Amino acid sequence: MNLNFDSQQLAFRDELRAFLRDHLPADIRTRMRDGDHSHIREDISDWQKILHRQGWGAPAWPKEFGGPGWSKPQQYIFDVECALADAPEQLAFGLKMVGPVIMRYGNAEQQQRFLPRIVAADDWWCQGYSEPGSGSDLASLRTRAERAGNDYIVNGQKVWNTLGQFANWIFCLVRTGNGGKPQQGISFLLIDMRTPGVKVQPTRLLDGGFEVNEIWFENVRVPMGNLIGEENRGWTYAKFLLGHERSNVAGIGAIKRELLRLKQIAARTQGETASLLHDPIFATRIAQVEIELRALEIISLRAMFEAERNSAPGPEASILKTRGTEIRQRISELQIDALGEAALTIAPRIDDDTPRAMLDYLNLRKLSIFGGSNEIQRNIIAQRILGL
Amino acid sequence: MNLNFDSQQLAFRDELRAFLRDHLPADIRTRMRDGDHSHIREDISDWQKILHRQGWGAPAWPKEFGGPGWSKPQQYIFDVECALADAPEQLAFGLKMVGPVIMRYGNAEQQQRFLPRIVAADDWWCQGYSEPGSGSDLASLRTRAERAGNDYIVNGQKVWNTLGQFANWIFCLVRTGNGGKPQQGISFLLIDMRTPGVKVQPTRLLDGGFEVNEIWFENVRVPMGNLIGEENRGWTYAKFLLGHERSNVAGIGAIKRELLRLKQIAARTQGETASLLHDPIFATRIAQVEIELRALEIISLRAMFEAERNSAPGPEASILKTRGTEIRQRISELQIDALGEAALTIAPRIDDDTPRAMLDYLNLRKLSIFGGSNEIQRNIIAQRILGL
Amino acid sequence: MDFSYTDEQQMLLDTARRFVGERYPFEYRQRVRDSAEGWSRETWLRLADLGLLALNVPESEGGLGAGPIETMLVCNALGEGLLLEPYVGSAVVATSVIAELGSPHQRQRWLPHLASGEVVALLAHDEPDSGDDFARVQTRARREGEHWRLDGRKSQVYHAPAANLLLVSARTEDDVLAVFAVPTNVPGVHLAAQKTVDDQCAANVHLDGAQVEADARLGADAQGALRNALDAGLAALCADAFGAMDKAFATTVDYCRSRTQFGAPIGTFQSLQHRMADMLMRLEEARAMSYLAASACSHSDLAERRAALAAAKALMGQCARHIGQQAIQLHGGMGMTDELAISHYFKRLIAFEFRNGSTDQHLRDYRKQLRAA
Amino acid sequence: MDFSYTDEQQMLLDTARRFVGERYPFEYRQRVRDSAEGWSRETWLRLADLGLLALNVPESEGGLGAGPIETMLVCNALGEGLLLEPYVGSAVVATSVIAELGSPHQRQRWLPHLASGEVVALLAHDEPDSGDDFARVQTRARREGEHWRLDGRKSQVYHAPAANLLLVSARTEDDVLAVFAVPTNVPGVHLAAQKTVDDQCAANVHLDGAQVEADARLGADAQGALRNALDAGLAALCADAFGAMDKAFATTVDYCRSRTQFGAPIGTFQSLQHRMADMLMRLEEARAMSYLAASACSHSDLAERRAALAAAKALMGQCARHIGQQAIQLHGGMGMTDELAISHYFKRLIAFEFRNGSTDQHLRDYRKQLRAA
Repeated sequence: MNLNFDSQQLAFRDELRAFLRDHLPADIRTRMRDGDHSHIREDISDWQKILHRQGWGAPAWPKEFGGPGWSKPQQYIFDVECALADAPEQLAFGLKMVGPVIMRYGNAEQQQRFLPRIVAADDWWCQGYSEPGSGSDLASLRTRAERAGNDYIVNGQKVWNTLGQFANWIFCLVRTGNGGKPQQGISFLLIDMRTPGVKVQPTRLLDGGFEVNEIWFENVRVPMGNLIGEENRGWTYAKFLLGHERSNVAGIGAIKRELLRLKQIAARTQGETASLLHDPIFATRIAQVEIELRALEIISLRAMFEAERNSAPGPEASILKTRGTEIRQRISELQIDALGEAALTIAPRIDDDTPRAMLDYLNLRKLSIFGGSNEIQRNIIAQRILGL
Repeated sequence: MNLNFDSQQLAFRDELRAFLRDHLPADIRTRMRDGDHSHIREDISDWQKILHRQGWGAPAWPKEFGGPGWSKPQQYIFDVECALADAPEQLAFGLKMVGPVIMRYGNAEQQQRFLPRIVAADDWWCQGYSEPGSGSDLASLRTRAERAGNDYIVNGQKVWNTLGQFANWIFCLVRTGNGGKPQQGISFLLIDMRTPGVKVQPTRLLDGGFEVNEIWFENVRVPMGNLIGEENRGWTYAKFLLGHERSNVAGIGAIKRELLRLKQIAARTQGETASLLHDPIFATRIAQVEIELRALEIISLRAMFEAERNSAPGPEASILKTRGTEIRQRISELQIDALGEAALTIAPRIDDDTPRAMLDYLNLRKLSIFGGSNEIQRNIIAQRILGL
Repeated sequence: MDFSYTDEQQMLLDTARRFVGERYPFEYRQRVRDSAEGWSRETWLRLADLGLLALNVPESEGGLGAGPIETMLVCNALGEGLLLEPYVGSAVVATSVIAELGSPHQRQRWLPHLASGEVVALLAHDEPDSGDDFARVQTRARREGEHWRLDGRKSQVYHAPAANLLLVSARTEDDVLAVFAVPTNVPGVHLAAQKTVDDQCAANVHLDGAQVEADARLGADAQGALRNALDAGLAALCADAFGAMDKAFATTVDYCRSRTQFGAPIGTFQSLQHRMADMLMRLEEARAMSYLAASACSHSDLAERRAALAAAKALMGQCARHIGQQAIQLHGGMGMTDELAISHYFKRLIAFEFRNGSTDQHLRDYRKQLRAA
Repeated sequence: MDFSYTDEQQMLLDTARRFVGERYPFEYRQRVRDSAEGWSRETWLRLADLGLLALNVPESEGGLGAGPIETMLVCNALGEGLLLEPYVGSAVVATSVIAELGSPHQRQRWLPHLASGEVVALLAHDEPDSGDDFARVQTRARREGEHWRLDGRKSQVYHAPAANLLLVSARTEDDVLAVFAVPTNVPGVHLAAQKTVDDQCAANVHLDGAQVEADARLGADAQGALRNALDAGLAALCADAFGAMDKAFATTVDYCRSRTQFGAPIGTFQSLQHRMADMLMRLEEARAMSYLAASACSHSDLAERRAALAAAKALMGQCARHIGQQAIQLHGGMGMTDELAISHYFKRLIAFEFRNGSTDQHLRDYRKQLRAA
C-alpha cells in the first residue's frame, strides 16, 4: 500500500504544469480566476482547441477514438492540474457524456461522424434529460418521439440544459414506447439544434447569470439515423452514461484551488488578534475543511485504483459526489465568512475575490441539487451500497 | 409582549430558593450533585415527603387532588429552581403520568385510593408501555390481559421500566381485544407489583448503572377494579398521558445547571493561552450552546403561555423535547471535551466532576432515544405541525 | 411574562401585512427591483399614508411614538414582503437619532418630513477602519465660522443612493462624538454606489470638506443616542429577517406539498420531512430571538442589552443560513432561478447574516462576556 | 499509488481476524472484562504463538521486522474484536522504543521476551504537566554509583497494571531526555490504578526514588526514538479505532435490517437510510485517514509526518464520535445496554477520541501549521 504517486507520475505532472504555464492564454486564465464568464463560449472552445492540438483533447478516451491513452491516475493528475491552473473546465457533455455513449453503443457511422468533432471543439453538445415534471424522478419524462417514415417527430420540453444556449447538438432521452415501467419505452436520440422547431430560452439564475436553459421541441424532425442503439433501450444507455460521467466526480482539483483562494483571503483579512489564517477560530474551520479534503482525496484515489483494477465505477461515485460538493460548498461559505460584510457587495468589483466569492456562493448551491441531488445520492448509497 | 417574570413571580422564586436552601438535606444535594445514585430510592422518597409536608408534593395538580394550585409559570419556576439546587427529580410516573390519567379517567374510588399515596410517596409507580418488539411502534404491544371472572389474567413482558426495581405499582398498556387497527383493543391497567407472577429484572446499562428493568407477567391476576376507564380504550388514555407528560419537557432547569457546571469546569481548565472559558475556540462553543438555551427558554415560556391561554399542550411539545435533549447532550459532550483525557477515568473518583461527566455522557444518550425517540418527534413535527 | 399583542399592535401588524399583500406582491416587487432606482417612491409615500413612517416619531412631533414591539411587527411584515425601501434605515434608525438628539427646533424641522416620506434619512456611521468599537470614528468635524466642515469616509451605507439626508457621525476638535444632518446634495458629499447581493444599493460615502450650517449638529455628545438607535435598528433588522425566514419556510413547505416525484409529493419523503422539522425548530429559535432583541434593545442595562442583542443576531444569523440554504435545496432546480421568490428570500437572509455585525462578530461579542457563574 | 495489500499482508490480516473470530468472540471478551485482572494472559500468549507480538521485533532479534502497514492490519482486526490486552502499548510502542534505542545486549535481553509474551512493557511518558510539548519531561534521573535513581510522576499509563516492565522517560542531570527500563516490582514504583470508560485499566505512576541498574538506560538521547515510537503507536491506535468503527457500523446496518417497527425493517425508513449513508461516508473518511496515518508515521520529514498524523487523529476522532453516537441512537434502547457489543464499541471509540492527544489538540496542531500557499 502506497498513497503517493510514483516518479513517472510526478514527471507527468511536471510536464503538464509546464504546458499549462506556456499554453494556457493569460486572458483566459485571468477571466477564469475572476469568475468572469463574459467570454465563456470562446474560452472553453479556444482551450479545447489548444488541448486538441497537443493531442490531449479527450483525456479519458482510448487512443482509437483520439484520446492520449492515459492511465486513470494520469487523467486524474490532468484534471487536478488544469483546475489548479485556472484553466476552463472542458465541456463534459461531449467528452464525458455523449462521447462514451457513442463509443459504446453508437454505430460506426455515428462514431466517425460525431466523435472527432467533439475532440476538435467543432460541435458543442448539451444534455436533454430533465423536464419540468421530472427532476430527480428522471424516468417520468414525457417528451415524445413518434415515428414518421424515416424520421422521428419530437415534441416536448427539456430544462436545466447547462450552456445549451451555445450548443448545436443535444442528446435527449425521449419516450418512444408506452406501458410497462416508466424506465421502459425511453430512447436515446441525438438532435441537431438547428432543426426547425427547436427553441432555446436561457433561464436567469439567482446569481444573475445565464448558464442553464429551457429547450422546447415543437414537431422537430429527427432522422432515425440519430437514434443511439435500439429503440426503447435508452434507459440502459443513460445509466451507463451516469456511471461514466462520474469519474473524478469529487472534483478534487477545483476544491484545492478554492481552498487556496480561501487561505489567501484569510491571510490578508484581519481577525481578532491576527490574520484570519492565524485566528484560532477561523483557522480551525480552514483546518477542518483541509483535513476533510485530504480524506476525500485518498478516498478518490482509492476508488480510482479499484476502478482501474476491477471495472466501471460503482455506486461509490455517490460518496465522491456528495462529499465533494459538500466540501466545495463549505469552502465557498468560508470565503464569504472571511470577507464578512464586504462579501455583500457584488458590483462593482472591489478587488479580485470579493464579488466572485458571493456569486460563487449563490451559484454553487446548485452542486447539491444538479446531477442527482445529494438526497438522491444518499438514497443510492443506502440502497445500492448498504443494501437497505 | 413581555419576556420577563413579574414581581410576584420573582418573589415566588425567592421563596422557593429560601425553602430549598433550608429544607433540601445537604447529603441528598451532595449525592445529586456528584451523580451518586447509591441512595437514589431514599433520596427521591425523602425529598418527596419533605415537599409533601410543605404542601408542594404535586406542583402541577389541582388543589382538589392535593396540589398547591400553582399557575403554570409557578410550576415552571419550581422546576427550574429545584434543578438548579440539585434537588432529586420528582418521580414522574406517579405525578406526571398515571396521576393525571386517574384524575381524568379514573373513577372516584380509584382517585381516593391512589392519588394521595402518590403525593405522600407511599406508592412508587413505574410505567409499563414498551415491550421487546414494540419500542417506537408502541401500538404493536403484545402483553395480554384475559378476563377470568372479576379478574384479568395478565401475561407478557415489558421493558425499559425506569426505576421499576423500586416500584410497588405499575401502570400498563395491555391487549384486551383483537382485530381492527393495532391501536384498538388496548386497555390501561394498574397492577400491584407484589402480585404473584410479577418478576422484575434490572438491566445493566452502558454506564454500569441499573435504572431500567425488564418486567415479566406470568398469569398475574389483576382485579377488574384496577382497569382505568373502559376496556379497549387504553390508547386514548395513553395519548392523553403522552401529552400531559410533556409539560416543561425541555428540562430548562437541568440544562441550566449543567451549563453552569460546564462553565465551572472550563474556568478551571487550562486552554491554549487562557482557561477554556476564555479560550476563543472553546468559549465559542459554550457561547453557542448558551445562546441556544436562551432561545429554547423563550420557546418554552411561549409554549407554556399559549397552553395556559388555550388548552392542552400540542405537538409543539415535540420541539421542546427534541431541542431540550439535543442541547443537554451537547453540554454533556462539551463537559468531556473540556476535561480531555481526564474524562476517560471513571473510577476511582479524581474530583467532583470528572467521573460524573463521562458517566453522564454515556447515560444521557438515552435522552434522544427514550420517551419517544427524536426521530419519532421529528415525524410528529412534520406530520402534526406541518401537516406533511 | 406575556406573549400576546395588544389590539393596537395586532392592528398594526394586520395593516402592514395587508399593505404587503395588496400593494407589494412579488411581481410588483420585482418590477421595483428592475427599475433604475431600485426602490419605489410611490411605495414610500404609501407607507407614509398608512402612518408606518411615523411609527418611531414621537407624539410631540405628530408621530405614533411607538416602541420596539410595534417596530418588530411592522418589520416582520416588510420582511415577508421583501421590501426594497429603506424602512429600517430611515424610519427606525435615523428617526430615532433625530428624536433622541435633536433640539425641539431640529426635531420639528426633520421629523414631520420623515413621517410624510419627503425626507429619506440614513445614518452614515461605520467606517472602513472602525473595527469592533462602534465609537471609533475617524471622520472629523471642524468648526469654520458659521459652518461645520466634515472630512472622512463612511462605508457601505445601505440604501444611501435613496437618501436625501445623511446623519453623519464625526469627532469634533474636542474629540466628542457628534452627529450632523447632511443633505446629500451638499458639495463635498460623494456617494460611490454598490449593488449588494440582495438587490439593494449601498454606498461608500466620501466627505471631502462638506460644509453644513452650525445648526446641523444634532445635540452634544451623541454616543448614547447612537448606541440606542443602532440597537433599535438591529432589533428591527432581526424582525425583518424573521419575516423573511417565516415566509421562506412556509413557501418551502407549500412547495414540498405540491411538487410530485416518484408518484408522491416530495413532502411525504421522510428525510425531507425531518429536514423541514429541523427548519421549523430553527424558525422557532429565530422567532424567540427576535422577541428577545425587541424586548432588550431599549434595556437600560447596557451590558445585558448588548449580550441579548449579540445572542439574538448570532443565532438568527445561523438560523437564516440554515433556513435559506435548505429552502433552496428543497426547491431543487427551481430554487436556483431568479423567477421564484424563494431565491430572493435566500439572498435577503444572506445580507442579514452580515449586516450590522456578522454572525461571527456577534458570537465573539457574546463569548467575550461569558462568566463562570 | 497502490491500495492493494501484499499476499503476506493479507495473510496477516486473515490470521488476526481468524484469531478474533475463533478465540475472542464477544462473550469471551466480556468474561475477560469481568475478570479480576481485566485482561487475559491466556490471550496474550495466543497472540505470541501466532507471532503477532513479534510483529515489530526486528528480524535480528527473531521477530518479523514488519512495518506500519502490517501493524495497521493487525490492529484493525484487534479493534474489531474489542481486544482488552495491551497490544499497541506493548507490541508496538514499547517494542519500537527498545528496538530503536536499545544496545544489542538490551535488545537481546528484552525483545525475545516481549515476542514470547513473558514481558508486557509499556511506555510511561506523559506527565500531569507535560502540556503540548511531548519533550517536556519533569521526571528526573540521577546517577547514584552503579544505579539510576528516578523521581517523578507519569499520568494515565494505559494498561499499566498489566505490565511487568515500564519504559520511563526522564531527564538526566545534563538535561538529556532518556528512557529507562524499570521493572514494575522495583521499590519506589507505585501504581495508582484507574478504571477507564472503555473497561480498561490505566494508572498514574509515581516514581519515588526508584532504583535501577546502570544498564537500564536505553541508548543516549531518546527524543527521536520516542517520537518515532509514539507516532507508530498513534497510527496503530488509529487502525484499532478504524476496526472498531467498521464493526460498529456493520453491526448497526445489520440491526436496522432486522429490527422491525411499524411493520417494516427500520432500515427501510428514509431518514435512517440517510443517517447510515452519512455514517458510511464518515467511515470511509476514517479508513482513508487510517491509511494516511500508517503511511506517514515513519516519514522522515517530521513536519509533514506530524501534520498528517494530526489530520488523521483529528478527523478520525470526529468520525469516531459520529459513528459511535449514531450507532447507539440507531440501536434505540438496545444500544443503551451493557449486553450488546455496540455500547462497547461506542466506549472504545470514546477512549480513542481522547487518547494520545484529543481531537481538539490534534486539530489545533494541524491548524497551527497552516500556510497560505
